[in-house]
Amino acid sequence: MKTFIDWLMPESASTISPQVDAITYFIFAVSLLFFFIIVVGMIHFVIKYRRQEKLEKTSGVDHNTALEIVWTAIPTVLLVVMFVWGFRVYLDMSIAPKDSLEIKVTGQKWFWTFTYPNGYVSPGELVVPLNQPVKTLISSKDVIHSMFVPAFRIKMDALPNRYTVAWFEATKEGTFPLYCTEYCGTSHSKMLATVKVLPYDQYLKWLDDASSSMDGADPVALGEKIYARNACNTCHSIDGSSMIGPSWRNIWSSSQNLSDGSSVVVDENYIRESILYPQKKIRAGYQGVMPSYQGLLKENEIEGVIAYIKSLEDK
Amino acid sequence: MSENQHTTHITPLWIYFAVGGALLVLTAVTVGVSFIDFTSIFGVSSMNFAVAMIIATIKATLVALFFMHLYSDSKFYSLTLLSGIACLMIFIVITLLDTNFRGKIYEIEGQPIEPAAKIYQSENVSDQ
Amino acid sequence: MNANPSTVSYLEDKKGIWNWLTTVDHKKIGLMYLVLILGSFLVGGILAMLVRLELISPGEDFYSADTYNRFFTMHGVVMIFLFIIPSIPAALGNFVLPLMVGAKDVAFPRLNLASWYVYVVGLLLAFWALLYGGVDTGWTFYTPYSSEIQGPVAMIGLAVFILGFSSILTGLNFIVTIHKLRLPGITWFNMPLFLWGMYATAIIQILATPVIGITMVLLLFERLSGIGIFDPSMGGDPVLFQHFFWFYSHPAVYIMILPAMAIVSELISTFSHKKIFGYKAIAYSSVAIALISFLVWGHHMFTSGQSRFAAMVFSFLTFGVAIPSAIKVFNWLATLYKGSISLETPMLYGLSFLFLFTIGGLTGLFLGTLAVDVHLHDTYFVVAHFHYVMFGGTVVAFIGGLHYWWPKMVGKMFNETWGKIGAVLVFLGFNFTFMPQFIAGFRGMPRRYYTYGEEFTVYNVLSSLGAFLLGIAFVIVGINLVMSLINGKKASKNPWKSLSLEWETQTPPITENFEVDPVITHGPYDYDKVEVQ
Amino acid sequence: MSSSFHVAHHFSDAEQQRESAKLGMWVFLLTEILLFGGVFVAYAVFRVWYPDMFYNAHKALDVTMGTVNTAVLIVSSLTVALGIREIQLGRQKQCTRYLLATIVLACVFLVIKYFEYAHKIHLGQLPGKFYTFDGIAGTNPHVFFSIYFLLTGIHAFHILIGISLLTWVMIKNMKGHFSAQYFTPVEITGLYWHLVDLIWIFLFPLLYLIG
Repeated sequence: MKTFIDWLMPESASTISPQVDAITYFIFAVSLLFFFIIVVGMIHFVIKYRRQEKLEKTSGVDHNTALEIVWTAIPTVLLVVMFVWGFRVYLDMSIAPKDSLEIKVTGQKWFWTFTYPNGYVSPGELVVPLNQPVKTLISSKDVIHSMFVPAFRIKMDALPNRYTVAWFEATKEGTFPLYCTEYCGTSHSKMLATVKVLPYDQYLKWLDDASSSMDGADPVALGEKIYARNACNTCHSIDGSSMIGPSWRNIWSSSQNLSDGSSVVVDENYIRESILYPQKKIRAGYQGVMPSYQGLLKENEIEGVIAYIKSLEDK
Repeated sequence: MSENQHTTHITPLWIYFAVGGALLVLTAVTVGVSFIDFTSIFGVSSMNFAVAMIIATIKATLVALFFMHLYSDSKFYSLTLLSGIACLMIFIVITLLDTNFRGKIYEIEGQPIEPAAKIYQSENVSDQ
Repeated sequence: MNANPSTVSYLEDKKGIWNWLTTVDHKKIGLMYLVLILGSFLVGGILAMLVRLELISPGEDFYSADTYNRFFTMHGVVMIFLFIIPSIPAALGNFVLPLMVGAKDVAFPRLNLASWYVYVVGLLLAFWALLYGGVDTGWTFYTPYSSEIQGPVAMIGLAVFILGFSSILTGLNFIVTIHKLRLPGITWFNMPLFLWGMYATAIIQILATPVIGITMVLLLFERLSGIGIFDPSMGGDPVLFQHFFWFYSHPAVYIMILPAMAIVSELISTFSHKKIFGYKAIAYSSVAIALISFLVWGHHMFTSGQSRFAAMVFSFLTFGVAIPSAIKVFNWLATLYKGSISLETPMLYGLSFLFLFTIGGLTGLFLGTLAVDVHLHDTYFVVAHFHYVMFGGTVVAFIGGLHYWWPKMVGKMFNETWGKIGAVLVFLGFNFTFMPQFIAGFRGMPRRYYTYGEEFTVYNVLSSLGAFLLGIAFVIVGINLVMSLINGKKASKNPWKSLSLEWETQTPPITENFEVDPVITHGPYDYDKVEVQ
Repeated sequence: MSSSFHVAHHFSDAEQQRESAKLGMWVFLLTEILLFGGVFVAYAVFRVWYPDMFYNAHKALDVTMGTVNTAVLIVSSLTVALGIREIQLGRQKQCTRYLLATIVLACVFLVIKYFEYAHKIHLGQLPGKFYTFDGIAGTNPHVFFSIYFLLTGIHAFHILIGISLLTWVMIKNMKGHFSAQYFTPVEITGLYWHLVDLIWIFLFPLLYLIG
C-alpha cells in the first residue's frame, strides 16, 4: 500500500512532501475502508434480499439508534483527526524559517520570471540551493496566475495587487516542473518553468556567471538567447508564420501598417518602444496582449534583440 | 389546513402613529448622535458604528413588527426574515475573517503592492 | 366541454402549441422544462466531447488553444447553469411535487410559467453568446481576467443573472407549496423524502441565488464602467470576487446534489420494497446540509491568497458538511437490509448513484484537508472529484428519476432490457472516463490545460476513450426513451408497486391530478403494513 | 383573479390563498435582502481596509438631504401601512388616498435623490474611472463612490419598482377589485415597500453617518 502511494504521488523532493504524503496515505486508507464497507454491503444486500416472485410485506425495521450513533461518531472522529493533522502540516507549510533565501517570483501573461536578491532576473528557470529553505514572494503583473511545483507539494496564487508567500526546502537534486494552475488565458498551458536544485557551491557558481554573463557577448547571439529565454517564442515566430504576435522574419526597415490605420517603419526606436510599451503601436490584425518588459530586460539585452531581428533577413 | 390564521388581525390606529413617530424620533437621534465622537469618549474602537447600528436595528424591528404585521402573524414569517438576515451575517463575518486577517503570518502578505491605485500614478497612466 | 374531464389525461386535455405555451399546469411546464434541459445537456455533452477530443494527445492537433479554452468554458457554463441546476427541481420536481403533496397545482402556477419563460430568455442569451464566439474565462469568471478581455462576458453574465431568477421562482414556488398545499393527512414526517430534499434545495435556491445575481451585476459594472472594486490596479481585490462567486457556487453544488439524494431515497425504498431506514435522520440531514452549505465556500480558495486563519475555519466547517452526507449514504445502505430488491432500470441508476457518490464524497475529504488540498487544488483530481459528485451523483439520479417517473409522465413504458444496457454502459463509461483523472491529478496535472506533459498521456487517452463510450451510452438511453414514446407499451397505474401518493393518480394523470382529494391512510414507505397488488 | 372574491382553483379556501401569497412574498423579500447584502459585504470589506478614506469621503455626502429622505421614506411607510388598514376595514376611498400619498412621497424621495446625484456628477465624484474629484484625502476614494452609487442606485431602482406596483394596486383598488375579504395584492405591495424602507434605514447611517 505504501509503495502505491509513492507511485501515485509525484517524487517527493522537499521537506514537506513526506508529511503531505503521510496524510494522503491515511485519508486514502480510510476512504478505501469506507468504500469497501459500502460497496460490499450493497452487493451483499442486493444478492441476499433479491425479490422473489411474490411481492409480500417486508420487515418494518426503520431505525436502530445504537447503529446510527456508531456510524455518526466514527466518521466524526476520523474527520477531526484529518482536520487537525491537515492543519498542523498546513501551518508548517505556511510559516517559513527566518533565514530562508528570498526570491521574488513574478507571473506574467504566459511566463515566469525569478528575481534573485542580487537583482539578477532569471526568466523561466528557478535555480535553488539544496537543503536550504527558500521563501518565494509571489506576485503577478496582470491576471491571477498560480505557482505549482508538484515535487515540492506547494502551490500559491500570484495576485496582481499583493505578494503571497510560499516556502520550501529542496531535499533532492535535479530539475522539477513548475506549472501555472490558475487559468490565465490563451497560453495558460504553456506557462511552464523548471526548478533546478543544485548543491550550494554549484548554485553560487551558477548565480555569479549567470548574472555577469550577459555583458560582452555578441549581440546577435545574446538576442537569440533572449528570444528563447524570455518566452518571445511563445508569441513571435522567426520563420515568417504569424502566431499570437507578428513574425520577426523580414520585418527590419520594412513599412508595417498598424491597427489604428497608420503605418510605421520597423527600426530601433519602434522595436525598443514595442518592448517597453507594447500597447502604443499594435500591428494591424493582432491583439494588444503583449506584456511590457520594462525592468526585465537590461539595456544590452534590448540591443541584442534588435540585432537579432536585424539578422533575420532572407539574404 | 396547516398553520393558517383564522381571522385577519387589524392593528389599532394609535399603534401606527406611535411607531411612525418613534421612527422619526430615532432618525433625529441617530443623526444627532453621529456628531458626537463616542470612540474618543469611551475609548471603545468603532463605538460610533455600533451605536448607529443599534439604532438602525431598533428602527428596523419596529417597522418589521408593526408595519409588516410580524407581531400579529404566525411566527414562521419572523423565522424566514431572521434566517435571511442570519445568512447575510454569515456572509459578512466570514468574508471579514479573510480580508481582515490577511497579514497575520506575513505582514508583507497583508500590504498591497501599490497602496494607491494605478489610476493615481499619473506619470505612466497615460502610456499604459 | 369534451368528454368527462376527470378521465382525460393532461396530455390530451388542451392540445396545440399555443395551449402548451400558455399552460399553467405544473405537469406541462415540467415537460417543457425537460425538453429544454435535455437540449442543453446535449449541447454540453458535445462540448465535453470536443474537449476530450483535443486532450487525446499531448500536442496541439485538432484546434487552437483559444478555441479549446472557449469549449471548456462553455461546457462548464451550459452544463451548470442551463442543465444541472434546473434539471431535477424544474423538470422532475415541477411534475412530481404537487402530486406527492396531493395538490392540484403548485402554489403560484402563473409564476411557474413565468420561471419557464425567464429560463428560455436565459437559454437564448447563453446560446447567442455561444454562437457569438463564447467566452474563455472558465465558468468561474475570475477577475481581473474576465473584466479585461474582449468577448461576450457581459452577455453570459446577464444570462446567468436571468437564469438565477428562474431558479429563485422555482424554489419560492416549492417552499410555499410544501408549506401551504399539503393534504390534511400529510404531515411533515409522513410525506415522501423527495419533498424534504426539494424543500432543502429550495432554501438554498432562495438564500444563495441572489448573491450570484449581485456578483454578475458587479461584474457587468466592472466591465462596462470599471467601478474598480475587483480591479487590482484601482485598489480593488480579485479575491473579493472569488468570495462573492463561491458564496453562491458552493451552495449551488448542494442545489445540484440534494435533489439527487431526494430521488435516490425514493428509488431505493421503492425498489427494495422496504420502509426507508432512518426517515428523520435523512430528512434532518437534508436540511442540515442546506444550512451548513453556507459556511464552507472558502475551501475553493485555500491557495488563492486567502488568510491562513480563514482557511483553517473553512476547512473545519467543510468537515462538518461531510457528516450528513455520510449519514444519508449509510441510511440508504441500511434500507436495502431485509428488503425485496428488484433490479429494474431506475434501481440500477440508484445503486450506481450510491457507488459513484461514495467515491465522490470520499475524494472530497482529500480536498477538504488543508495540507493535501494545497497539492491537489486546480489539478485533474478536482475535475474528477466534482464530476463524480455532479455527474455520478446528480446526472445518474436524474436519469434514474426520469426512468422512474417516465410511465407516469407519458403513459408509456420504456424497453426494460435496453434501459438496463444503457444504465450499465453509463456506469462503465463514466468510471472509465474519470477514474484515470484521479491519478493524473495526484501526479500533478493542472486543470484547464490544452497541452500537457508526456507523463500524463496514458491517463488522458484512457479518459478520452471513456468519454466516447459515455457518449454512446447516452445515445442508447436517449433512443430507448424516444422509442418508448413511439411504440412503448401502455404503462399501468403503478408499474413499480410504490406506495407513494403520485402513483395513485391515473397514468398519465388528469389535469386536476386527483378526481377527488385522496384520503391518506398510509405513509409513503409503509411497505411493512400495506400489501401492494 | 377574475372577480374579487374568486378563490383560485387549486386553493381549498381564501385563507390558504392569502397565507400562501404572504409566505411567497416573505420568501421573495429574503432574496431582496441578500441581493443588497452582496453590496453591504463589499462595503464592510472596503471600510475595514480604508477606514480613514471612508471617513473623509462620507463628508462629501449631504446629511440634511439624507435625513429628509429618511423621513420621507418613513412617512411613506406609515401611509402605506394605514392604507392597508383602511382596506382591511373595507374603506376603499381612504385606502386609495393613502396609496396616492405613498406614491407622491416616493416621487419626492426620487427627486431629492436626483439632486444629490446631479451634485455629485457635477463635482466628478463618480465611481471608478470617471472619478475626477481630488478634494478627498485617503487611498482610492473612488471605491467609496462606487459602493455609494451601487447601493443607492439599486435602492432607487427598487423604489421605481415600488412606485409602479403601488400605482397598479391603486388603479385596481379604484376599480373596486379589493374589499375587506380580498386585499392580498395591497398587503403584498405594502410588504415590498416596507422592505425598501427597511434597507434605506440601514443604508442611511452606513453611508451618511460614518463616525
